[in-house]
Amino acid sequence: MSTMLKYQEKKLKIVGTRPLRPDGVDKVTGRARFGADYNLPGQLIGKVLRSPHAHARIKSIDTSAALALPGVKAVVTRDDFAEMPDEMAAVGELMINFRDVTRNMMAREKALYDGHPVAAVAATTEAVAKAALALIKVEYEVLPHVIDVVEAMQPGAPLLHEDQYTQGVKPKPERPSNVAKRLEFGHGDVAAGFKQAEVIVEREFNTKPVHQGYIEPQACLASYSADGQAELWTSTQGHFVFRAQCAKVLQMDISKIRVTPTEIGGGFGGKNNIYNEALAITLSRKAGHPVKMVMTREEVFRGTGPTPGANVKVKIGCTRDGKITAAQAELNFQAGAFPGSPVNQASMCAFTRYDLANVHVVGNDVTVNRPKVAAYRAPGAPIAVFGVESVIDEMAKKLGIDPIEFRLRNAAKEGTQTYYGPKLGPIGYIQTLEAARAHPHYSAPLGPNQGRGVATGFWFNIGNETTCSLNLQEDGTLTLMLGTIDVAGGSRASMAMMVAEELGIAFDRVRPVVGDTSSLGFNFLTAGSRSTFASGMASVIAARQVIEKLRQRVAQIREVPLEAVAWKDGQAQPVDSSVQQFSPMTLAEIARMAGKTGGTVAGHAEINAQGAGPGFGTHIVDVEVDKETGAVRILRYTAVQDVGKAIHPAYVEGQLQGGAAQGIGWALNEEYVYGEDGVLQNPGFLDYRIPVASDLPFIDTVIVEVPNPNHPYGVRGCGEVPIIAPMAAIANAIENAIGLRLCEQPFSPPRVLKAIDEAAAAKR
Amino acid sequence: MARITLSSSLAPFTEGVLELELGVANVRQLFQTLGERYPDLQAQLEAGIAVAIDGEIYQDALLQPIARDSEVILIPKIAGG
Amino acid sequence: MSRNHVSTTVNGDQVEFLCETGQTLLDALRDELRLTGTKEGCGTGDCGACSVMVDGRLVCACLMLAVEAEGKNIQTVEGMADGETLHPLQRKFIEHAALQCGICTPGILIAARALLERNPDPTEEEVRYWLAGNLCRCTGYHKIVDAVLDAAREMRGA
Amino acid sequence: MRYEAPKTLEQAIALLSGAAGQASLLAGGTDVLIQLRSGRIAPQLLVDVKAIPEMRTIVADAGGYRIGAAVTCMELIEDEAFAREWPGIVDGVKLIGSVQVKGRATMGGNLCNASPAADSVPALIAAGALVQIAGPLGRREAPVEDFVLGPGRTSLGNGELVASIQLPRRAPHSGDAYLRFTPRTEMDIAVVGAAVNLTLDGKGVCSSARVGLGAVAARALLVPAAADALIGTKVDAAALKRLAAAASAACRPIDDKRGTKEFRIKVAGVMARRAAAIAMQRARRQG
Repeated sequence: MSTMLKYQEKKLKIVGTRPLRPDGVDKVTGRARFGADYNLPGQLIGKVLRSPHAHARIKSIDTSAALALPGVKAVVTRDDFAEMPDEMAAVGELMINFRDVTRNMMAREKALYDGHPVAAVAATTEAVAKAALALIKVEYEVLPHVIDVVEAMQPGAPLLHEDQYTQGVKPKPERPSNVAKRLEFGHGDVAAGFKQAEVIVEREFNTKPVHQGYIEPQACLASYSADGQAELWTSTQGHFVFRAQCAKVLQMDISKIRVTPTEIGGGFGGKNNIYNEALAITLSRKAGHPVKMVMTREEVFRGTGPTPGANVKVKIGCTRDGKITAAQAELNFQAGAFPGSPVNQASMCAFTRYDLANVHVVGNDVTVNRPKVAAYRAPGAPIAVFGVESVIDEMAKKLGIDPIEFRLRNAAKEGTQTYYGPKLGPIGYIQTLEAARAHPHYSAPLGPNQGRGVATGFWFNIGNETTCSLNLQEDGTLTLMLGTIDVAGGSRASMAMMVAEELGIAFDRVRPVVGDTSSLGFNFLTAGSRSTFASGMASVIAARQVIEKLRQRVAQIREVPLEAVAWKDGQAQPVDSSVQQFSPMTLAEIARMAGKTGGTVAGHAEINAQGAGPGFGTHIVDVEVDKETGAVRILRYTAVQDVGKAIHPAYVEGQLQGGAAQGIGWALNEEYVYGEDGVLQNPGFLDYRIPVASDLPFIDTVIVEVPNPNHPYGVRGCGEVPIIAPMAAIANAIENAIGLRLCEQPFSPPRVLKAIDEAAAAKR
Repeated sequence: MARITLSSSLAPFTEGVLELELGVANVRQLFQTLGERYPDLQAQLEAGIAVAIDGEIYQDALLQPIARDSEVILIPKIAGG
Repeated sequence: MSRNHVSTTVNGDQVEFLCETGQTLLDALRDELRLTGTKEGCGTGDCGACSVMVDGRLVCACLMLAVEAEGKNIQTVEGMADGETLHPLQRKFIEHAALQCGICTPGILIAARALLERNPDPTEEEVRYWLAGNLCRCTGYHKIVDAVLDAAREMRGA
Repeated sequence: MRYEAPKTLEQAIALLSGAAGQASLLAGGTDVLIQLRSGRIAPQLLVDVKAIPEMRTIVADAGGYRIGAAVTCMELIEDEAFAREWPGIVDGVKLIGSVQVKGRATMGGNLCNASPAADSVPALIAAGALVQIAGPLGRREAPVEDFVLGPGRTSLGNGELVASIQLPRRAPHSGDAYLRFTPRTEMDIAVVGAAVNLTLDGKGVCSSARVGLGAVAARALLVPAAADALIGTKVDAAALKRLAAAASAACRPIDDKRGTKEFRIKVAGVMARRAAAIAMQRARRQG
């Protein structure tokens, strides 16, 4: 049964303050243990052999020489994993095609991208394991490959999956296609809308894949016992989901796998799915020893999911007085080697900042010879919004209307009918636009070759399955056992703050810990900006259960009716002077007597949290363009966002700043560079250029709080919105600086300089 | 009868039908009825459909009640990063 | 493979270990000495997560061979706090929320301390350029720079 | 793989020339370790030269500066007297990776790695630096611009190594500068690099100049035509324009993941012009 806990406004003591995170000291002293920091006696080192080809049939794999090498204890290939049916299957709340999952973790008939695993070994040392990989003989039949999404959609393009027919097209196509799925969203009549339009702007955009760029490479340690039990330590955004995926592909009982999540060194969506985990368990089973597998940075880039590159077409029609009459988009997304790009979410995010009568969005999910894409912070949304917000900006300029004013005239608000489904509830989009317009940044003077850009973003935010336990200890302190991973944001602190607020006790009385998969029921991933919303709701429910039990216990101990007992400021006390009076009992006093009066007190929540509140953000950026080199420098940045309620404002600011910085990297320099041979040329931090400290200014933040009615503290979630607007905001700023509209991401110096030179040539 | 609206992305699976009225008491009954009426839609319903009941979005909430006069909208499920 | 015997000083302690010539100082710290506070983010000197001090020089432990540590004086994040007392930088990083996932934090703390030892009063720009060799993907660096500048202020007694 | 750390040049040369299989020289190791890890090299012998005093010292005398090939970038940057005399070389050395990398990396290694994009090389070329080579047959000297033959290839013979780099004394009223272009502010490989070293006469006219370019051909280039654009002028706007044109004209770049041909050709001129302006200021200030 789904759970929704309504917002109640009340005076807050702890929520909204800035206590120190419980994981802080361990992280500054080197004591915090991440994926690669776990070891077991007798452990072996596992390594993966990866395809050097973008597309090749695997004719044979000969592992005999590798197995003969002293120190090699096990080798696995496609033959060690069961074939899975071609159907969507549930793992927790994810519907996944396990036929694809098994093939992505270990190639079967074909290698589908440079870096696709084809074999794995476990050996006594890393050196031996590497030597063994070199001894595995793989016979490939190299096939023509395709990595460009537009080329992949053409008839006659090399096919990744000969049996893939475009879904969502009626009647079923006769020929197979790289277009795995076509979907359409919309309402109203766009043709009529464009007829009403007095001004129309139409543009085409292209983006490259970018990687989540977490600094900690995937790392796991697996130990399989002969009795069929497996233990796994891994760096994950969802240990329950990893357990479910491993159980499915290894055909094991879920209860026979115990997953302990390590501290996670960044995920951003990239650690939502298994890569080496099932290989490590299988190697451990065959070798009879624990197996540790840590990816190299090169493997992370070649073998784990980037976000899609895409081709995006946007057309918007408008009246002279700035009312949008029609909006249309086509989103062609790279899925990588297997279907499942976030094009559906991108389609829904494309225009959902505006109140539009006529909308039509077409999305295509296209397989290409690249790594299977993974989620990345607001999956898909930044790509669609780059196109839409660029066109919105150009429209505002054409009409001579201030870009924020233009957005306000068309802004979505409570009651706005979305083109993908429901009407929007109470939201804070307009408030973010007004806060941005009022910010001193928006009116600050600019120098030559400098420009200012604005763009906005929307993300749904989600709830989903969540469990937790809150145990009262003998001395009156509490342990909060959480099932959602604290991926970095500081959610452990936020949960403890909400519990302390409910109980009216100090923050440091509550110790939050993340439990392993055997200590709680299923929890969905920390993804979709759900953790503080859903796990927070669960924590509040558990706290309220504890309070109820405490009231009952005190009523029994003090021999007064339950109605006479109120819980205030961390103690049980008479409701008021009208009820039977009794001497108050503090948490510590009750806890001391608990054992002798019926046993200890605990609260539990097993919920499927519903009622997530959408989040909106408005970003302002100033850039300076070096017209002789095409270099773009970020001078000033301000991120405004409605988060519903900032439980811990410092950690919310951190999310806004980190998301904006990732968006800046995406806009300026990050891209996957492939050669003609379909081989990735920049699988490292030297040539895959994420922003360094000297590339960025301070990132100013403005937190807007329009409470989500469906959360006890009004939380919406905040992690994903801040990465959506930067690409468009920077494109708009560059346009304002040099009068050129850039439609190809990244806006790297060679691209910017080329645009400048071509414009100059055109003038002549 | 509750008013049911399907996201336009589901049109290919319902012969284009996007609006209908059904007497269903909860989400499970809704999915069952729709699946029987439109076999192509079955896979989609399983592959992850969320419902908005009177404006609130529910994911994986099969037992969520649907009132006689409820407005129900089927949309694709949302995950995230 | 013949292994090299190395005796060196880590965080003030005399230690010895055996290593293959190809092993890096990072491998030795993490795998031989079990000092896992120093992290590996790239193995090519591009991320700074493995920053340590060797004879007073800030270096990437992934770009130095373990055999080269013979007779050297090495400092890692494990030696940064004085018993129960955190180094001002460590304290300021927590207070300013300058860490999120924490994987880059040990390297950044070591690098920041090296900066403040040379330059007790750095400008924002000096901090940003000095820390350019330490990648952080979570924070956008804002709170990291704040924390370093505030720690410098406190250490100067200003 | 065997590891040796000889105490003298002679021992090092003996080890290198006497090695059975492949032998690699280890100074800062910031390139060698990456090549080892990736399997690009697999030597049986690793000769660490950091224990050889001559290779670890900076000597200033009447003849100029002699920089030991194993002196780290940070040590060189911290030598204030050297930085005053050869600021353009320090410009380049400062750009060799992060502080962490510069704590290990050496100018000798930057030269011997023979990357076309090596940040210290264009300024060394502009400075007229000589590579001092020691080997089984004794010692020899070579101008930096002739030492590197192509990507990863130098004129070092079997058993030879670079002992040090010799810089002349700086002439009065002269200055040098190096600028490079990279997409990020730090942590990048030069897409284009340009160094200018020029000398002014009493009237502020450029009496001699040398221009070096990096990352625009298979190896760093000495560009006399670019220098000629400055000599005899007051390094005014017109001269700088001719310099830029000459620098661009000398480029023979490739398209790669770091930049396009067109971009490199155009930006080489821009970097040369901007470097010359800085060198000019430094020359005026320098007595």
